[in-house]
Amino acid sequence: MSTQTYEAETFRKLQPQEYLRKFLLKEVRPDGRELKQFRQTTVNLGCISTTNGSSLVRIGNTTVVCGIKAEVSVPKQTSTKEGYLVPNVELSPMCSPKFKPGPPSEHAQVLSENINRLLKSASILDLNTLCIHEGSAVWVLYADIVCVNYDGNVFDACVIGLITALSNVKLPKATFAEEEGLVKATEELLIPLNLSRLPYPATFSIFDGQYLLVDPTEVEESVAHEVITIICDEAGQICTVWKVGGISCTPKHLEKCISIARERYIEIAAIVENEEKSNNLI
Amino acid sequence: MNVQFLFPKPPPSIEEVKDADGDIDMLLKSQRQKFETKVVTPGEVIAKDTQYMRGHGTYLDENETHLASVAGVVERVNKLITVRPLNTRYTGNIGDLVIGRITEVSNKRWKVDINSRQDAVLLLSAIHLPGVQRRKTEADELQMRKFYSEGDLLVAEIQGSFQDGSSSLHTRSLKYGKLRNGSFLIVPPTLVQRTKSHFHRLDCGVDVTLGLNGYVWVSKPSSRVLNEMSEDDSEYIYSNENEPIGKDAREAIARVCNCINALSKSYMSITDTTISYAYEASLNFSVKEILKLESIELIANQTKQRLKA
Amino acid sequence: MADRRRIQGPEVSVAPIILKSPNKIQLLDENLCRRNGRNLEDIRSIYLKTGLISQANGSAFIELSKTKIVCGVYGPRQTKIPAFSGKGNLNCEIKFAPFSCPKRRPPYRDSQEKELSQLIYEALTPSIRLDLLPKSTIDIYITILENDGTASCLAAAITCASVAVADAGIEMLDLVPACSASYINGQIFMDSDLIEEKRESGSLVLSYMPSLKEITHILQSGEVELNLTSQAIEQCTDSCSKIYSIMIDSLLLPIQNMK
Amino acid sequence: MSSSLISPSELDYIIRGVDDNLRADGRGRLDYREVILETGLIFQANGSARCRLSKGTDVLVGVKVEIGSIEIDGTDEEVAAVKAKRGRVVCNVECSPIASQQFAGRGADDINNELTQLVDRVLNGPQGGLNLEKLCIIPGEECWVVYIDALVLDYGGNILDLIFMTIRAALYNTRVPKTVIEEDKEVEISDDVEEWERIEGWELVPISITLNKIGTRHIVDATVLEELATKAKLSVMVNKNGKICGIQKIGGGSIEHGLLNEMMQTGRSIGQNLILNLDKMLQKEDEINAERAKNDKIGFFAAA
Amino acid sequence: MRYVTPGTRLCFASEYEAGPGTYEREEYIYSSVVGIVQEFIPTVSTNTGEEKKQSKIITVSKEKHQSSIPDVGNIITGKVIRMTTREAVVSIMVVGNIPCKDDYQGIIRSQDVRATEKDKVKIIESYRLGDIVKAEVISLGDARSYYLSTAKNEYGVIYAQSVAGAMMVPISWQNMQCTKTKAVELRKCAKPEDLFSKNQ
Repeated sequence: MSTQTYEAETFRKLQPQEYLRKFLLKEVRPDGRELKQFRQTTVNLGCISTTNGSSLVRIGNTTVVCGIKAEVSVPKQTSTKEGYLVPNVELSPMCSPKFKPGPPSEHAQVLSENINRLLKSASILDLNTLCIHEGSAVWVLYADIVCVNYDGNVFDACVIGLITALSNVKLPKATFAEEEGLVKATEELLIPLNLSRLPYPATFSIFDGQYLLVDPTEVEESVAHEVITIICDEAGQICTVWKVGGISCTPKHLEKCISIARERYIEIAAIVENEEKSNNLI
Repeated sequence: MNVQFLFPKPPPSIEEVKDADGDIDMLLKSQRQKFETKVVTPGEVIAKDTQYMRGHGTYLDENETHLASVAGVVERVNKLITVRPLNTRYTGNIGDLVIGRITEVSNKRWKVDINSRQDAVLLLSAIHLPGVQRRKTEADELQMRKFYSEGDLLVAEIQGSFQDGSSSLHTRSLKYGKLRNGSFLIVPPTLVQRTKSHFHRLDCGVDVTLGLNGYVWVSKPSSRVLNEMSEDDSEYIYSNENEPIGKDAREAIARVCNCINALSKSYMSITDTTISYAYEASLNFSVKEILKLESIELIANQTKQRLKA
Repeated sequence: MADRRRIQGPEVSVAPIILKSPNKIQLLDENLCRRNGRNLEDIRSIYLKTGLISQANGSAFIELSKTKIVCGVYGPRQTKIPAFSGKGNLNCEIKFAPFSCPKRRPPYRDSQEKELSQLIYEALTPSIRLDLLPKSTIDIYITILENDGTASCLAAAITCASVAVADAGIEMLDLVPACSASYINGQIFMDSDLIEEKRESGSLVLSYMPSLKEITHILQSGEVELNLTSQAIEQCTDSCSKIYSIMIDSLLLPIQNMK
Repeated sequence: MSSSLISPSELDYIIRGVDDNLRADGRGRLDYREVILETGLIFQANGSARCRLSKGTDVLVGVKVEIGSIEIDGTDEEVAAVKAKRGRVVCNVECSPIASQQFAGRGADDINNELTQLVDRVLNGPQGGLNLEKLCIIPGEECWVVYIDALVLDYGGNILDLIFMTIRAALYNTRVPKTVIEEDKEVEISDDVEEWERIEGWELVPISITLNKIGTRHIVDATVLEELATKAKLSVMVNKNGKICGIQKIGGGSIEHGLLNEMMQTGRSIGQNLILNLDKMLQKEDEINAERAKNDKIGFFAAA
Repeated sequence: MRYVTPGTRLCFASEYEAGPGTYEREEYIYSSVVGIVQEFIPTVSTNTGEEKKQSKIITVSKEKHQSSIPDVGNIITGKVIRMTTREAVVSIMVVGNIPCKDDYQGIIRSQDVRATEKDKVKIIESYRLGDIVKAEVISLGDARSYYLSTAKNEYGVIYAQSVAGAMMVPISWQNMQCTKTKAVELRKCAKPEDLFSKNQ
């Protein structure tokens, strides 16, 4: 560790904006990536045996674990066949110095809410398929997403984690014993969920109103205020577009984002498929 | 390592308070008047005479009658009537000798717990600085923990009081300063009387410092005679090192401590005389036996008798 | 009262009753071999890796077959405690991920987590040179991703946290490996898993500084004869020494590979 | 009050005193203070006791026995089958803010949780002594729930030992009503106080002996100042038969391997002795209580 | 090269003196960090010219640096985050050359701004919010803040923005000029040194 790296570190700490600007002038990012390059992404399915479905997603250093547990409850009176799908994101103080212990921070609330909205608006899972016995018993899927390392673009990691964990879910065969009012289930987990579509996201930051940074790291996120997220599905259709913070972005940027997001979809789908294949082999 | 279990003893009922000589005194209210110490409860009439002046712990009703506002002992100095509370936090008076514990080091001052309603303040300018008479410097300001640090015990004099009622202390004498070589006790502040000196050397070779705030320090006498001008000595007064204490000395300190506790439990005033009497009375017991309730009672009774004699 | 900060599910939900195949679980076979092929005194194989959390000053990940624990260490950083202290302050918090146990855990901190945090704090404090860190706080955050035996989880969390503290470059007296044992029918099962733990009559968790031969924590429950306790303590200290070498490797291998 | 501060010279005095086997109050390393004991002082409870150390800690324990439902854990049938036949013990320890300034506000939260968990763990397992199966009324449905609430009223060191002592005394004092199960599974509780019984197994309720490591040695029954000088505490829970019912290190600091064994031995022998004395006292207390019941009692805290 | 972890016994205490990264317990010296063992003989020149035999010092140089914490005598760099008439509050971001993971709080009291004419110092004429300041730690201070001093030539503001939002350059030890509007503002400047030159 030479003195020079220290000085660069010092500079980065004191003048983060200037620091990033100097890199971008040379069309390169502080971690050596090109502007439109995603970090290496890996998905690990079924890694937690206490769940009905689980997934570990890493995008560069960013790591999230999503575990889905199925429990039984009574359906709402208004929709007697509908089950529940409850996603929650936990940003513990372990994953970044930014977070403090206690109830979910605003940031975590925003992530949970956005994911919940995505699930509903894109109707990924028909909640009627979670019915065990109409009017008496339905499945509740608790999808808890725990962030282990927060190095930017956690939203992408959370969505990929949730979607892949959902596709990994296996439910037991359950019957409702009417006289006892209990649900009894088999020991083996067999029944997968029937997901209507598998959307995957891509997130971008805009720095200084001109640089489009794909898959921003934590350092980049902290200085670039405009964030655009595009979620598309296997047909290349756009499920959601979010733009948060900053002032505005040009249509040109948006177009570019959409085309990159489509490419990204193919990339993730391939990674997931590979993982599923190797999982099935075991 | 036997553990002793006891049953609680019921309190002596008023009708049965035994005098030292074994007679039963009927302490009816009318008879109580005869006693010099008069114990009152809040709201009790102290005096109906309007010639008296109203002091602490009393108030006047619309009939100009003096009533007690606290539970305690009535005291009268000429025309001033006060009630000294039986159990209270200490209220600082200028010139009082107190023992305190540092609770906080802040800008140019220490906060000191003196069993009072508020922590007292010890200003950096009010301590004896190491070296020959000198002014405090900025260097002193930055290293205040070299003198006193959180938790340290010290003996000091009350110099004055602030608007909010808290006291300011000073240790500008070699008598005052950090406490070492001994053991710390807390007794009700009302049991410690104001006397000419609060530093006592008992016959058994133990030093007792009685803070008027009810904090008491029992220690082995220092072997070092301090000299105001000596550079070494002024460093020494802020040292945290104990001198070696032999087993005998330790036992004597423990015995004195236990005697003071016995006195405070029996609600007897704590002076060098009572401590000496109690000490002598305690010699029939081993040190740890003085912790027992029955021995405490015996020691207290013997001390009472000697005081009367 | 509904917590608006989380997405709420239904008010009540329960795990379904699982119809089990009736065969009884045999803890030991005729060769005194356990279900997973271990002997009584064997511990599970350990995977331990440092530096998983790039955001933290130090971090570690431990895996004991199914048990998975991550730990991040932050600090020394400025303490939030208002009083001055010439010594550093250590803060431990352990959290079970909601999906980590057979039964779903609530997302907020429960009293078991508070107690475990306290135990880990007590186990690690003796090993950290807090006197060198005035006015500072070290925060240790631990997340249990999967729990396969609570006593062994506690032990693994201590081990993991100790490595993470060393990984943060914080000065320590020694690493603190920890190990657990279960008392089942008068026998000592080292490092028991969840199924064994449910059948135990008592358990022991011990953390130990092997170089200094000092015990930093001990927690035993169950009614046990004194000599069986002594025997279990011996076995645990032995296992701790084994874990110790794994801890050293996990810290040194990345450096040696780098050079 | 600066109750958690101690000066370096006081520390040194205490450590050297422990070394010399002569503590600040004249006690040896393994001397206990006198304990003042009282039972049956809360009439609303099924059992109660209060213990005080001669100048310091004061603990009041109330035991209440109520009918509750048996909780079923669906994940492991074998374990659930055992649990279905058992009653429950629920413990709670609370350090009252009147005991010490450090318990004011939220200051007692941590210590309350720690003590509650510790006491609960010891009394709820098989080592707790109480025969939980006898507390079962209808298997799988209803059982007696024993609520043990300990309140620390004054703090002069060594809380844990005193809590366990008081709990044992309170459980001795506890009587559980008789129940009759009627045909329609309704539970009838007998009103005849004479028929009420002690909880089976109270004799085996463990007590704790806390050993404080000061310097290189250890002491029992530490005072507040001695606790501040303590590097590590080891609590050893012991029952009448001399079996170890729990060991826990409390506080920062470590214990040498050799010392640990020594401390466990000491804890066990002192503990057995303590139980013996405590039981003698409890039996005497029964006689006194019977006597007392004839007179009206006034002044709950009057006795000195 | 010998790599060690905390708790590794290095040598007898009689052979060496325990240096940084090590500690002494009973008759041994142990490592207290993860790192490489090094030893050296300190070169001490005694002014009396006596040949003093120095014992060898054993150290373990940290392989991974602990997040730095300020100590008395350290040079720190930080940002002014709050000001009163008596002091400027600085968020300490870098200690020596090592950035802190989390910022510490320090204060520069008015008497510590400069070495001369201390009574005439006005905080507002020395620092402004957002200035990057280089200073020395002079005391661990109170419960909240470290005490800092800029009473030396090389300490003071090293980077500041003008009212117009542009960068400013120092023109004397107490003046800085805006690069855009050429307006002059008051600052206690650090004697310029090429701090960031390597990156520019």
